[in-house]
Amino acid sequence: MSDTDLQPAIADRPSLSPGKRIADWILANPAGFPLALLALTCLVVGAINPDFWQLANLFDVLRASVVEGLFALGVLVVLAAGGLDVSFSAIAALVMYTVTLIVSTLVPGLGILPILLAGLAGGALLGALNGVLINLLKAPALIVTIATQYAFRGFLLTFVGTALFMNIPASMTAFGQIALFSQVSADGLRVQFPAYFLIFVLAAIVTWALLNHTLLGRAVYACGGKPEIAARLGFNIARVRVFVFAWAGMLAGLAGILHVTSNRLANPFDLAGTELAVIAAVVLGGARVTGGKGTVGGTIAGVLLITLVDNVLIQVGIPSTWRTAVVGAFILLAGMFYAWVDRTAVGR
Amino acid sequence: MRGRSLDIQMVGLIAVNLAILAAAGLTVGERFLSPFNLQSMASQVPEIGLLAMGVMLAMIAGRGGIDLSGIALANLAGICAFLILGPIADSGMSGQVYLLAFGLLSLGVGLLGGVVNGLIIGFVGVTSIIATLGTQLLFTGIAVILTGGSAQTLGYVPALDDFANSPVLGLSPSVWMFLAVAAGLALWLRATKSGRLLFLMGSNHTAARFAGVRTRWLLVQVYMLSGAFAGLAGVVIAARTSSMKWDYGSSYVLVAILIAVMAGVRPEGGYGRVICVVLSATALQLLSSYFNFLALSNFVRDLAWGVLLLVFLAFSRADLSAYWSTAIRPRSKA
Amino acid sequence: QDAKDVVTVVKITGENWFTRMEEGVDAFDAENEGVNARQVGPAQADAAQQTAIVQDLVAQGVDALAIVPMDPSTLEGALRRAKGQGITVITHEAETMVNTDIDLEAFDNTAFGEHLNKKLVECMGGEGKWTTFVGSVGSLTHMQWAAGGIANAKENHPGMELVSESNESFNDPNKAYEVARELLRTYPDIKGFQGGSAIDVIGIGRAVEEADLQDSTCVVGIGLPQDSGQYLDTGAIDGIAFWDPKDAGYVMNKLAEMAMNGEEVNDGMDLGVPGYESVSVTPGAGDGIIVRGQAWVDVDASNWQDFPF
Amino acid sequence: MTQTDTDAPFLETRALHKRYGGVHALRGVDLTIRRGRFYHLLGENGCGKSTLIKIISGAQSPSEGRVQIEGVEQPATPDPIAALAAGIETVYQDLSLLPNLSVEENIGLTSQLVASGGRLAVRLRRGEMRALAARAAAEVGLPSDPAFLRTHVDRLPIATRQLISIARAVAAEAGLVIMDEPTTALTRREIAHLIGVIRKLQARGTALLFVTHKLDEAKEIGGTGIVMRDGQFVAELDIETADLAEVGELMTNRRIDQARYRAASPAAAEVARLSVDGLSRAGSYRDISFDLAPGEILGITGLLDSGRNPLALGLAGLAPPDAGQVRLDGRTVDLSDPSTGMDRGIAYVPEDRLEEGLFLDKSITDNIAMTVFDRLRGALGIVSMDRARILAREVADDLKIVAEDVDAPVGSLSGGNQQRVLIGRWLATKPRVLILHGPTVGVDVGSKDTIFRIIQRQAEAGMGVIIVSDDIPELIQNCDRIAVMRDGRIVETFDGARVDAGQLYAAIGGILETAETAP
Ligand SMILES: Nc1ncnc2c1ncn2[C@@H]1O[C@H](COP(=O)(O)OP(=O)(O)OP(=O)(O)O)[C@@H](O)[C@H]1O
Ligand SMILES: Nc1ncnc2c1ncn2[C@@H]1O[C@H](COP(=O)(O)OP(=O)(O)OP(=O)(O)O)[C@@H](O)[C@H]1O
Ligand SMILES: [Mg+2]
Ligand SMILES: [Mg+2]
Repeated sequence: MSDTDLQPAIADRPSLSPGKRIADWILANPAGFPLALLALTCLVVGAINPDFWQLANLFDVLRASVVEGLFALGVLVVLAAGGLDVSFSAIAALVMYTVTLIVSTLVPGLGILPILLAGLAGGALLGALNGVLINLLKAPALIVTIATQYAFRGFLLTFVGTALFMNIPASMTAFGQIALFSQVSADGLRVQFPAYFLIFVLAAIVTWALLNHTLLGRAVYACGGKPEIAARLGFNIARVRVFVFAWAGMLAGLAGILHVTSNRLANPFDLAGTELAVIAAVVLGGARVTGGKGTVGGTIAGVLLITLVDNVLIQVGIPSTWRTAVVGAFILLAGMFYAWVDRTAVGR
Repeated sequence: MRGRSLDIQMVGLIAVNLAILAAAGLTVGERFLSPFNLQSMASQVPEIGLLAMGVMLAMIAGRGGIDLSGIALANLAGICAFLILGPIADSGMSGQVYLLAFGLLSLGVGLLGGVVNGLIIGFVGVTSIIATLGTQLLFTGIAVILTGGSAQTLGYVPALDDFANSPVLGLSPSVWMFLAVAAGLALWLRATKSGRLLFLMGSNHTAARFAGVRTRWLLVQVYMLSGAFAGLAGVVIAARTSSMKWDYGSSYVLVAILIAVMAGVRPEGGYGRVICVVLSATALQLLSSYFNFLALSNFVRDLAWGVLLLVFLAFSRADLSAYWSTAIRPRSKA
Repeated sequence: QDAKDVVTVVKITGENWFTRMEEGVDAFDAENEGVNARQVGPAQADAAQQTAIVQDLVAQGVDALAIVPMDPSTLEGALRRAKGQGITVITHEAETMVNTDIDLEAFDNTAFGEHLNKKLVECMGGEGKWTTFVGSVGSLTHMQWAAGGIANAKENHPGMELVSESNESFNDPNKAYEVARELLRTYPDIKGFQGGSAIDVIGIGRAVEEADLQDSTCVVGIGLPQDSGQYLDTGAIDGIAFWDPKDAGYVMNKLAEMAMNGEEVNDGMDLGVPGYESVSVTPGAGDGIIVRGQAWVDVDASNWQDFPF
Repeated sequence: MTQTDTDAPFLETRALHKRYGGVHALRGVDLTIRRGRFYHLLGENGCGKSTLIKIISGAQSPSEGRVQIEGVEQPATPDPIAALAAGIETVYQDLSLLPNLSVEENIGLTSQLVASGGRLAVRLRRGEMRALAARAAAEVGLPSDPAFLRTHVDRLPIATRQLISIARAVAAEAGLVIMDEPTTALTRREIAHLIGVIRKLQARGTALLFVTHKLDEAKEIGGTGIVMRDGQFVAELDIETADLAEVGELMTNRRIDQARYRAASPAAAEVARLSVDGLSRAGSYRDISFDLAPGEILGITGLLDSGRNPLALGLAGLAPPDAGQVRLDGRTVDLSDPSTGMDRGIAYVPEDRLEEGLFLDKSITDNIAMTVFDRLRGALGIVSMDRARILAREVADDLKIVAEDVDAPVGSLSGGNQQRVLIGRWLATKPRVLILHGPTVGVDVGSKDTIFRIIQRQAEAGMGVIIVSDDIPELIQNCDRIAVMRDGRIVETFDGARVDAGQLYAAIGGILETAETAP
């Protein structure tokens, strides 16, 4: 028996219809769809308003993607493992406000590194609590994280504080101001590319490496694909679950700290209500709420797309009142497109 | 069904309701139990109760079903009804006719939005959480575009205001309507073919399809009903606040889910009781009003809701395992 | 006789503005034996939650309500029932409210907008592109300030070119920042920003500072001194004006007490609080009256340190 | 693997018991496995074979008893890693593949997991995994090019998946490889190749434990046959010299030849009850034509990928055919949706009772009455649950379903009773054609008997019956005719009264022709 015997059975590619081929390609390249939409959006906007083509716009979109992007990376990992998290914004708010408050009242001179580490640790802890609760209650992650969202935010505003404050630690202000790149445009506008963007890049690389180059990463996908089989093959599902929520929490904590550094103020009401939009961005990037799918590249493309759409409406003269409807339409389109892909691709 | 008219969940919810009433009666005194306050609290239940019933239906249908678009659709429905009719002065209608027309229009928009959800979920096959997230933004967006973002003020329309606020036989008409809708829904679920098949579909979608259930149409029906409830909620909101705005009740998305889960609706599908949803909604209302009486901040209430939800989840798990071990043992080897 | 219950209901609990307002409420409470004054508010800036609180307070049978509505129209029904119950209703920042006994305005909103705009014009040297921010277009006072400003610029300063008016910040400094950046990008020669919501100037200031345009742009608006201080120092914000929420809270409660005691408020009356020494009284949208002070305070880099909030 | 004393058993189990709720699946099993030997676990559906395997491989823990590997007691809690580390590899009946991962990951992940002792926070050694996967794939006859190895498993056909699952076991160079019905989806050539692979493993000192229903295939491989019945071992014998009829008797505790249920013959009719003409579905089956007379029982069999399953689904309207037509009593049936066929009187009892058939947490009443709610409606379209209960009670009595309370959840019934509830649901619709897909999978002997009698009674009453099954004895016992499918076509049709099992196996193509020579 030779290899050729089985080839036709695996997939008779030449005879595929164009639809099937597109669907196949999308499945193999999850970032393809959001990237294509991204390119299309840029071209359309650029055609309407040639001013769109400037470095500053790129910087703006990238900068505005940092917090949402960190959230999205966490959501991706949770979705890949077959869960769902809507508590990350509450975790971020709780961590950023508490850490900033404690540091600025007790050790205002603290450097940025310990502050970032505190954010990571605090977030991871709260995230792990989500995971433990989900294991313990055997309840859907969505429901449990709705509950913890209420609990975290309620705790923050009841026991920690409600006041916005501007006198954040100097190291945080300074860190938010560091520019990787600074340029004065022809119009005399200084354009800065903030250094904290590198932290997002780093987080993306680490998440990518984790998902693709550790056993844990494979366990995450295994868990999202067929948890009972993964368990039978020796993956510790409960531990994977705690891990993914801890990871999402950790990235949320980090996002919170960066949010404060870049805004130069700590507001406990910030970030609330961003949950569903972040999930939408991750889904736009090719992850499925049914679990087991999704890539870092796709997720970043999804976040960039949503941020871009959010940011360019003014430039093409669409009234800002249209923003919500446009984003909603994008999400519906993406949902329908992926439903079609899943139905059409070979071997389903 | 026999044996389940009084289940643990229901007993628990009744107990919680009574406990809050008792605690409030003891600590803040008679004012809490005065007819006026009871009536006032009752009049706050319908809008969120209707939305929670929509969420419950989506959850019963199984496969992680959920409806996130409820409040967005309710606001859109009210806004559309108002924009079509115009202020009462311009419409030249009598109060009652205006109320009826407003109600029908709002209901119609709700139904339409629900059908859109149903088609996207049932026929295009988009996961309900993504589909209703998309339509939530879309409905909200349309409402913003239609109104330019500003509130639409109805002004004082006595018929509409009475609908939400003037007690008839102890409760305002909107509460009676809510109870009637709840009873109708309970009847639909328990005693009609579609309703009973819905529970079966939620329990095992594949088996339902294999047994010839038209699962797609059933899904359309579910989201259509949910949309209709949103439309009715739109009327109640308009009547209660004399105005409509695109972002009214932004907290309702999660509160509706909270109510459904506290009512023991199983998020994995196949189980849920209307009476429990009503009781769960009243429990949250009682707690919320009680906290307002105590002048506790709303943050404490949020914290309490979150913890309460976790407690209910823990409670339902414990209850379930107990059910299995006691239900099986006595009967084996009869 | 029992002390009278007066409850102040604010848009959202915990924000600095309303925390400052609570100081006024507490001060009034401390000074007046016959009144039990306290402040409550929803956890989220959500009209539905505010309505629920008001409804519960009405049912509870408090003696007077002093309300800063999220969205005045949403509260009409609940407040009409409050009045039906014999509850005294005072509102703030809600000139169009029908079901209120007294609406308190710190000043004439159009005049305040004009005032802000005058500062802006002065800073800009009377010409250049400028724009307005509002918390949301549904926010009545913000729109009035913008309108007052626009009217001033149109009538008196032909060199002022208004672009992309009424940008919404949704009371989020970060959103204000993003919108401001985008405006700087779209209109590189924009010179002036008039803020509406109290946090608008913070976001705009940050955008201006990052673009290194502190010296060539002008940012004025409503804001709180401590929040805006660091940007006032760098010149990213050129000036703010505000009315002290503490005084407003105090005066609302005072008006409530007067109304409950059947005392009348007359044109030119002195309410004993700075800025409200000679209030104007005009008929309101319903049966009630509108009471206005001249309570705005101008703050810039030189004096922001004088304010503790 | 170190070559230890070959006489010391590699694996021993002592007095294993397993209970699932009220089901006593294993009742004291003592198993001994030595290196380099072949074992065949033989027994009827539901006798506990898979359960035993799951316990040995650490996927489940026994209710009582213990498992020792090379003298070492295995942990009492389920611990797949410990079993894998001890050298036990399992190819499960459901293949245990992770659909959203690639071929190389499915083959190579577990060995890295074992190497790390279950710790997850370690680097994935991709190169190593790829090399291992390529080697193992080549060994079982799969392509080993990177493009194939990177394909996600859910996009491959079932036969390929089965080989991947076997490749995983081969890759591990285990002390014991367990294969639970490993050849159901394979063609004869693939099986021949597989047997070659197995012999190589044996030469390395690996023991193999097969679970199979194909006695002839077991005979061809050789080794020790272990016969199970009702959760117990009833005999151990040398499979090569064993008499297959005797083995069958041991398995079922009955003489097989007395068991033909079919006594009546179909009624003569002008118009066929069901007439299938040129039915095709791309990639599944082609050009299927047959007539079914009223009262006739037609069997359809074939290998897993022969097209029998899609055909069954196609007739039920669950996977609509692309071409051809089906007439019921002379009128064309629309098969685009299950409900349309159902309305015309086609009933389909699915193969997978738990996934596709029953609503386990719902009452017996709901499970039975759901197809006929229309008939139970009274005023205002209200469904009368009292009438539903009466109906359920009648069906339960008629089909001898042991249930005191028709309001009890179906999940509380034993497998045989559950299957009868499912059949009862469809009989309640009074269908003209009843399609039974694997009607007795996982059903014990007593229940089988009851179900066969029900089937015969329906046929005698004039219903057309189609049984789609891979259980050869069941077909011979019940059918007038048996159609055999291969590569999507009906290749041969036998007379049920005359055919013997050997002929059928040969036609199916699942075993080697030489097996025919068995007595
Ligand atoms: N998870 C479970 N819960 C309840 N009962 C179970 C479970 N798994 C197996 N059983 C029951 O245990 C018995 C033995 O099942 P097992 O799967 O071991 O049979 P088998 O011999 O492998 O059958 P087959 O030849 O059909 O694969 C059956 O009656 C089955 O219904
Ligand atoms: N999960 C369960 N809940 C309640 N009763 C159960 C459950 N599982 C099994 N039983 C009862 O335990 C008894 C023993 O189960 P078992 O599978 O051995 O049935 P059985 O007597 O062989 O029946 P059958 O011949 O129909 O398979 C059954 O009568 C069944 O009603
Ligand atoms: Mg088995
Ligand atoms: Mg049995």
